[in-house]
Amino acid sequence: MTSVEIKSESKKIEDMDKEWEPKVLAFLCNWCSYAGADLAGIGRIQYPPNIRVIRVPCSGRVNPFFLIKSLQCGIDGILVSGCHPGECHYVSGNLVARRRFAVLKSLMEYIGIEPGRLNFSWVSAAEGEKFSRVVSEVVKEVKALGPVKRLVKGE
Amino acid sequence: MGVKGKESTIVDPKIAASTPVSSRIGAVLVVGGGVGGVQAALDLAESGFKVYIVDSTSSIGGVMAQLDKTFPTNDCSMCILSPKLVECGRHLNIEILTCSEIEGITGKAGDFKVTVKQRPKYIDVEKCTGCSECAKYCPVDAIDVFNEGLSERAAVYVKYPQAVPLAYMIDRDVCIGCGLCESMCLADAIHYDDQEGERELNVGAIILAPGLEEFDASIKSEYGYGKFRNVITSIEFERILSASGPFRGRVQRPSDGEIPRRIAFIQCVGSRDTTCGNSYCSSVCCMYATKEAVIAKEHQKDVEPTIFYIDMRSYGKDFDKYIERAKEEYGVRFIRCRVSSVSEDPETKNLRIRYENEEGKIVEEEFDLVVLSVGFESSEGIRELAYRLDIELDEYGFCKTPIFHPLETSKPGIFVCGAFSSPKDIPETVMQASGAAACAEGLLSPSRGTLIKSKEYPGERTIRGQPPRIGVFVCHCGINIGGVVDVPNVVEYARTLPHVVYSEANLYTCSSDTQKLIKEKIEEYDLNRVIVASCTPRTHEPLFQETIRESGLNRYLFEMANIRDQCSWVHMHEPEAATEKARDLVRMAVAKASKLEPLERLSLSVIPRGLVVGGGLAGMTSALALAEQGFQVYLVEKEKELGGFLRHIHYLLDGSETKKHLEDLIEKVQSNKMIEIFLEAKIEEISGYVGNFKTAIAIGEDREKREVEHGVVLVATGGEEYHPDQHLYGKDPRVLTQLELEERLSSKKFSGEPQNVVMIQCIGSRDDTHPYCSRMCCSEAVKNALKLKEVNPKSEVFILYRDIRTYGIAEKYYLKAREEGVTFIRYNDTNEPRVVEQTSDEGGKVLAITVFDPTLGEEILIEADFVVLSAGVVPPKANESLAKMLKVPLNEDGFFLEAHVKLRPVDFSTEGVFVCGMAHAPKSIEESISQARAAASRASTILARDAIEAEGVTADVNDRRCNGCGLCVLVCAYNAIEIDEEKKVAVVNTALCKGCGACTATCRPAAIDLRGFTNEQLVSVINSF
Amino acid sequence: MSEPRDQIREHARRLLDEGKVEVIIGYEKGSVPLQSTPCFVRDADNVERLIWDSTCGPNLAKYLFDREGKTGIVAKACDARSIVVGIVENQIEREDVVVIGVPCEGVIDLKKIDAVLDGKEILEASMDNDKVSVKGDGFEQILSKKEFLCDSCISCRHRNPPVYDILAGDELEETKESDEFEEISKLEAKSPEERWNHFSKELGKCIRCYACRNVCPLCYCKECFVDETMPSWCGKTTDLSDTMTYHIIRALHIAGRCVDCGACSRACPEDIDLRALTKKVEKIVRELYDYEPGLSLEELPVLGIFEQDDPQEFIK
Amino acid sequence: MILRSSSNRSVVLKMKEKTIEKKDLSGFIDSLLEEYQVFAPTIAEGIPRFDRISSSTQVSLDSPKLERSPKEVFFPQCETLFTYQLIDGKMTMEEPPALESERVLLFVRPCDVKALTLMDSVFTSWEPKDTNYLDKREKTIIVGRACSRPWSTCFCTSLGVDPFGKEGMDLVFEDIGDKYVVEALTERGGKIIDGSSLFKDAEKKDLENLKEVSKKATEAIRSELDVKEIEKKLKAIYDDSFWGKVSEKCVGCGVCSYLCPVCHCFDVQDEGTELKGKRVRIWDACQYPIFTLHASGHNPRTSSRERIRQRMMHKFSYFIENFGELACVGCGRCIKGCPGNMDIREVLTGIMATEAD
Repeated sequence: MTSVEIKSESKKIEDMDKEWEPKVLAFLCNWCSYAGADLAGIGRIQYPPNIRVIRVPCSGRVNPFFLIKSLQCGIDGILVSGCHPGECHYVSGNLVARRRFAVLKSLMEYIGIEPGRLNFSWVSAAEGEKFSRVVSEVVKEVKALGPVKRLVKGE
Repeated sequence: MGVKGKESTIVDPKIAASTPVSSRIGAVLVVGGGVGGVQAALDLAESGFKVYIVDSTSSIGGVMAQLDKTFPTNDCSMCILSPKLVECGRHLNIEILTCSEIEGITGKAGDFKVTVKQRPKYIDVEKCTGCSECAKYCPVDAIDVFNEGLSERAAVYVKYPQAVPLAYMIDRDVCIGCGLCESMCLADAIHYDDQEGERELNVGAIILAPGLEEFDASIKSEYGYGKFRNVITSIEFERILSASGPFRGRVQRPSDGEIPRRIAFIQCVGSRDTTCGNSYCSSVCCMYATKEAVIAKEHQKDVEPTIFYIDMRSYGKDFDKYIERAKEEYGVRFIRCRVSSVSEDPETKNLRIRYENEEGKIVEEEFDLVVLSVGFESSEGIRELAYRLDIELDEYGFCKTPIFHPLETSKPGIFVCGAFSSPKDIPETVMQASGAAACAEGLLSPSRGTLIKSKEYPGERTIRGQPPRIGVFVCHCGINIGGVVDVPNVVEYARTLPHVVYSEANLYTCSSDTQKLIKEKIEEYDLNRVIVASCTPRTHEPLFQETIRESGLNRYLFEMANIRDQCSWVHMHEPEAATEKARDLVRMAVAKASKLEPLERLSLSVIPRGLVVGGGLAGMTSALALAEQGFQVYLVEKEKELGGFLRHIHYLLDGSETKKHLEDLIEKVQSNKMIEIFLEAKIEEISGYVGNFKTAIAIGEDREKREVEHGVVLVATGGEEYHPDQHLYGKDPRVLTQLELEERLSSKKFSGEPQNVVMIQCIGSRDDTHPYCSRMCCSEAVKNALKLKEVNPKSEVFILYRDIRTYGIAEKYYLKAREEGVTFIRYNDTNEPRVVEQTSDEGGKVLAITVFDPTLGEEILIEADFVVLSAGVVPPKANESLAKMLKVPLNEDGFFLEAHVKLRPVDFSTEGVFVCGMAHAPKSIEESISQARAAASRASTILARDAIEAEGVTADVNDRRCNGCGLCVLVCAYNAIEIDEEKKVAVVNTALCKGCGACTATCRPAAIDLRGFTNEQLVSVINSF
Repeated sequence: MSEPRDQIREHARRLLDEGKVEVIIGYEKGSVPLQSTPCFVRDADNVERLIWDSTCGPNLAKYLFDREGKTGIVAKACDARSIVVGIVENQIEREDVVVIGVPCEGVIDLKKIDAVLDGKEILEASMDNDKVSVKGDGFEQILSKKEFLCDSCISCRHRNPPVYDILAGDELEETKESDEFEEISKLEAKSPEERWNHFSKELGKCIRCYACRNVCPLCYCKECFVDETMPSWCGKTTDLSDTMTYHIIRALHIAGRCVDCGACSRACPEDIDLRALTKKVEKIVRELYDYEPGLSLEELPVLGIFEQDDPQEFIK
Repeated sequence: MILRSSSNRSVVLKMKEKTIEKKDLSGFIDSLLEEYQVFAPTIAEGIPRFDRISSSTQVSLDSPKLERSPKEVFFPQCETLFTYQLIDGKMTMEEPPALESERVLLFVRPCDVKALTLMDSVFTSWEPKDTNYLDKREKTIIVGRACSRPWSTCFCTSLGVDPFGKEGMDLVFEDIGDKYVVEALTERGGKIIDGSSLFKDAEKKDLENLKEVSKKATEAIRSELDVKEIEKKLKAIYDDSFWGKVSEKCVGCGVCSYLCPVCHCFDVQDEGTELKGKRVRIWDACQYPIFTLHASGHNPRTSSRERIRQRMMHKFSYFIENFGELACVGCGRCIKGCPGNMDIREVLTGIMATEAD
């Protein structure tokens, strides 16, 4: 075994003992929320490491399908974050997105997807603090829900 | 001369008297390679001039390269500077001469011959790869100057890891001549017999950006610097904080390497101090000390920082908010006092600070580490330079500049920027640098483009049909990433991912040696996609894109994984989870990269005209600066006359009048054929994009319509005086604003009796609704107080203030005011002065001001004939609609928000739009002029080109899938999509498309996709998580 | 006043005779009792094939999409609303269509009748205004039509076509007898888990034949997302996750567009309660944006526009 | 134990008829369950279909609707061909295992068994044989049931399918009222009733009853079509305007193909990522517009005209060319399933009535 293999092997063993940690995927708009996330970094504002970020130009770029696909892939929680209304770098991408997400969220909850799975926020480039707070909240909530089962595609 | 027409665009008589237009040299010499010099060089080179940078040290970067973080955003200094240094280093039209000094100069503006002496480096810069093998084997331990002597280096060394140029040199003072390095160097770069060289440069203009020196703290012997090991300077502490510093970012003290818990910062060391001759304020120390306190606290949770200060001079944009955060969130303790002495406990090496607190009590407190916030000062070297160039210095040894020409030295054709003309922070320096560039561009515009070479990229490799071959470069970022994330593990893991054929770790992936290395690996492994796992693409993507372009790869075949800002920095205490996350992020980047395709950038023609919004000082200055460069300008002013805020300023701090200057300026603008002025004009609509804007203007009372086309927009909408609603203003005629007072003073209405005047500072500033400092009111109050004293020395003037913020050389006038008997009484926000009307002892109605005097410890009552409110500056309401039309942001306070507060102070994220003057934030006349010229310089980098490239990230329609339903047309905020009624499909105007992707996510059959963020790429990333 | 059927035939004959249209799309008697089938009449002599009764379920608007030339179409209110959406979405040229609107009291749901017959096969059937009589091997039954209407017809709020060129039959009074969203509210009242189980069971029946999509006039995409590759939006097997994804996305795609014609439910060979989804998105859009599709040619697609103060309680 | 390949499946043994009381049927089924995987008509979520059962109580022989064809027992709607996974940079692939035990498929109508034999032609008469299909087919004992209750849409007899035909069955159950006449047609068929005390030798009266029932059922089929030499007719009218008219109401869904016991077109899809995933095959339908969409974007069958024609040509012309038989057994499922009530009988009548231009 190489050192890496040993490490990953011992990691697996550790994993079994560790409590379950949710996987959270975030779609962040480049201009506000991604910058806000960077700002949290610059400010060394700590938040749970469960989150992985996909950078998109605008929250308006986020196709509702991406969220459904994420659930299918077994991602426990999803966050979409964009600029506050009126602050969109692309004028109104976030406002178009807002309607789209409102319908999506209602429909998904109606079908039985737990409300905490799909999350939306407005985080500006100046809100590193808020970004970390939102992430912490989402992770906490998703953790309480437990691993995603509904809509997850089997092997 | 037969070129009269052209000549008329030249406005400066000094310049007009210089070399004939036809023989001006299209090259500029920049002296000093700090951030100012670098910015000036880049602006000039981008707008068509050959540039030489001369730096006395072995690489460019200056002081900023030594800093850990920058205020108020806490951006990593190196991280934001490094891309600019690299850009400079690789720019085809910038030549960097290191270890060089100016020897002499001949000629005149437009045609100088400058002799430059180059000290030997003993290593061939061209051959050196920066591999560091020589240093590894060098047996010598010498003091590392870059780390302020806190660590050691070899005799053969490079200034810092990201240095540009990244070439080693030998310090012959300590070199023992053993020859080890020569035998180790595979590049055969070492030449012990290197000789001093000389170059003669022929340039049309010179920009001086040598900066200033730090004050020698040992002069202030009462603080014990040089005697007590744990008394250090702020720049030393900066190195301590730096991840690439002597302690790798661990907060340690020099005496024993222990973590200092109690850290004291002593302000104004070598500033505001007549005892050492430096009566000026160094302008930046309050902010950097607070920043260092905050960063120290971030590095080490239990640190308790205390800042001993006189006045908190956080006058810049968003600075006060930073101070508040430092107090509230980080618990930084601020103590207002002057420290009288520091003594050392010989046992513990701890330090005792003795100071008089606000109540006048002597207090002693013990600290583990004392940081002296040293100011700037001139130096022998700077004086020497000034002598050689024959330029005048002021009483402090700073470059002398007229207030209305803050970028011009006493010698035509030689311009100045940065701290050399007075202490200033990075954004001010950057603004001045761009402004100085504009001055040079104006002088040399006929010769633009005569001496430059254009960059030839290798032909783009065709990768169509080739399977992805991905290279992954994982950055340690010193210890920024490597200290938390197990980088070797990530590198190993990357290798197991599909299509990854190469992966490696770098200490700094952004350094120029790594760029070279990336190019080598692209070649060696035939890579067709490159991933860098390091910091944020928002700052570093362009740098790496450029690198792969130089290897013949389309720049869009690049992807970043942000494992620092969004991983190691925010999961500092969970190294395992952070490593796991870094692996995931790399895997996701690989998933995206394997689907990346080359993208084309549309070439857009440029209309070589500018639109300047606002006819105040900044607007007129920038309009002139553009006109000087030969660009036509439309100047739009909402009032019936030009002049703006400056019409209400009648004299300056030094007492000189402004009227003549303003009249001159207006005259120049009005007579300039390149400038078309629209008065009483309102902008109704702005459409288009960089290089091709179209603006509808309604002019005059009749709202006459005019449509103009232009390539850039300069926002110079200015500021307005806050209209107070407190302290009886508007109710009692004796309550005035400073501008109203100034009006009366200048129209001689105050000539008679001595008056009792009370000035109250921070009216409409630093309060809940205006949580920012208006920056100018303190100087304004001092100026008017002096004037009152001048009119009648018997007048009693009281200035009730919170912090006196006469930064820079304005401090001189504050001192003068004190000397002339102006009384300064400090109040704080919990104890604001109260103004009431009451009957005086004589029976008349007087204004009575009650204020708590902290030195007396009691409330005092002042009777006044006049109360003058130092009303702040507020942004014009119209900023909102203009911002919407231009699609640029405003900050919380309603001022325009620039692209980056440190390094892009006049740019917006939206290309082709720039900001200057008080539209950006409250500022002084000099600052407005500098920034206005800066905006012109930045604009000229666009206007000087025939064409610019549009973004590659744009929407793309698949006709086969498109139903032509028009939903995309509806959601597009830029009117970039139309339906082709013939074919019944959507058509995207790539020039208008901003690449937001709203259409893409709206399209049901996914017929419209966003290049660079395609559905396939994003789904692939989701799938890979 | 003559019967709507006769009026339809008369208008059809005239339109064809006068050359106003090339074809009339209407209904004719189907090959199975109580089923009608779409009928394309090009020759005025054939207008007698056209019928109008409670078996005229299929949404004929489907046939207007992607059709060239002047077309006359028999349209119930829901069909007419689909046509309106088609015009708004640039799929149908208003001037190419002559809408013969027919006020409609609802069409019967054959599945409901089959259910009460318990396996007995109808071999013959006839209808009058309120009754349906069915005959088969050894049985004859008379049923009350009202009880066997499609669910979408029971909750119908728009019985008169909002847009038409010719109206065949008299306008009907609109009714609001029952709660349009009653079934949806019942589901909403359940726990997320119960709802999840309900939809898993219902959508789990799907055999991915796409009859629901293909009969829907608003599913006019040249290439449906489900058929697309690069990326593949959703797996094409009957895997529950993929099947649900297909139905969720389809519901999102018709959000703010669906006029509740019921065609998808009727077409489904597995009797999936598709309206539980389509009616829900209708309700969401109604509640959030106070919008009903297909009522006016001036409307804009509700999910392509926005208001500054749109509801956003769900956004942190 | 499997001794024979499908090619000698048609060898019909003549054995003595037996009978079983209807009340004993469940006992028989339960005994089968002890040894075999048993598939039988059952009702799942309101839809009658062939499905694996675990108890005789699940069997539904008198469902109110015509059950789905049993083709999915051999040719499932979705079938994994292999899975793959990238582990530490290495790719591994795995095929699903073959069936471990023998299966019994109960009570298949003669038309559906006929349809199975037609699918055999497609999947097993050419090399390479379709191993996924073959494995299931070889390991399944087919128990037929004579069709004594035809539906109004049935037209099997017009296509030469006998509601009491036994071709392709291993064993057949024929309903004569309170009991079934049971006839083993192959050794395998005999094997599953051998030794069961529930089966008695058939009496003469039973066989007479059977004749009567059979005659009645055949007469009950109302639809009569003449499709003589249809393959020639189709060739002649290939370009006729008939296709434009007949196809006009087709909306292009897959109901007819999915319900058809003979339709066997499939699509192969890869699911997953570059790290792991699987290759599956799923039913496809020739009426889908994208059925023939090429990767280039070209589509040779752009409208329902070409697609309906293809469907008819395939079933009534090309299949005869390839295998000498029609690819339709007249079950009528497509007629009832079509949302536009497109009736294949009418299409066939139309074809036969069209004179070539």
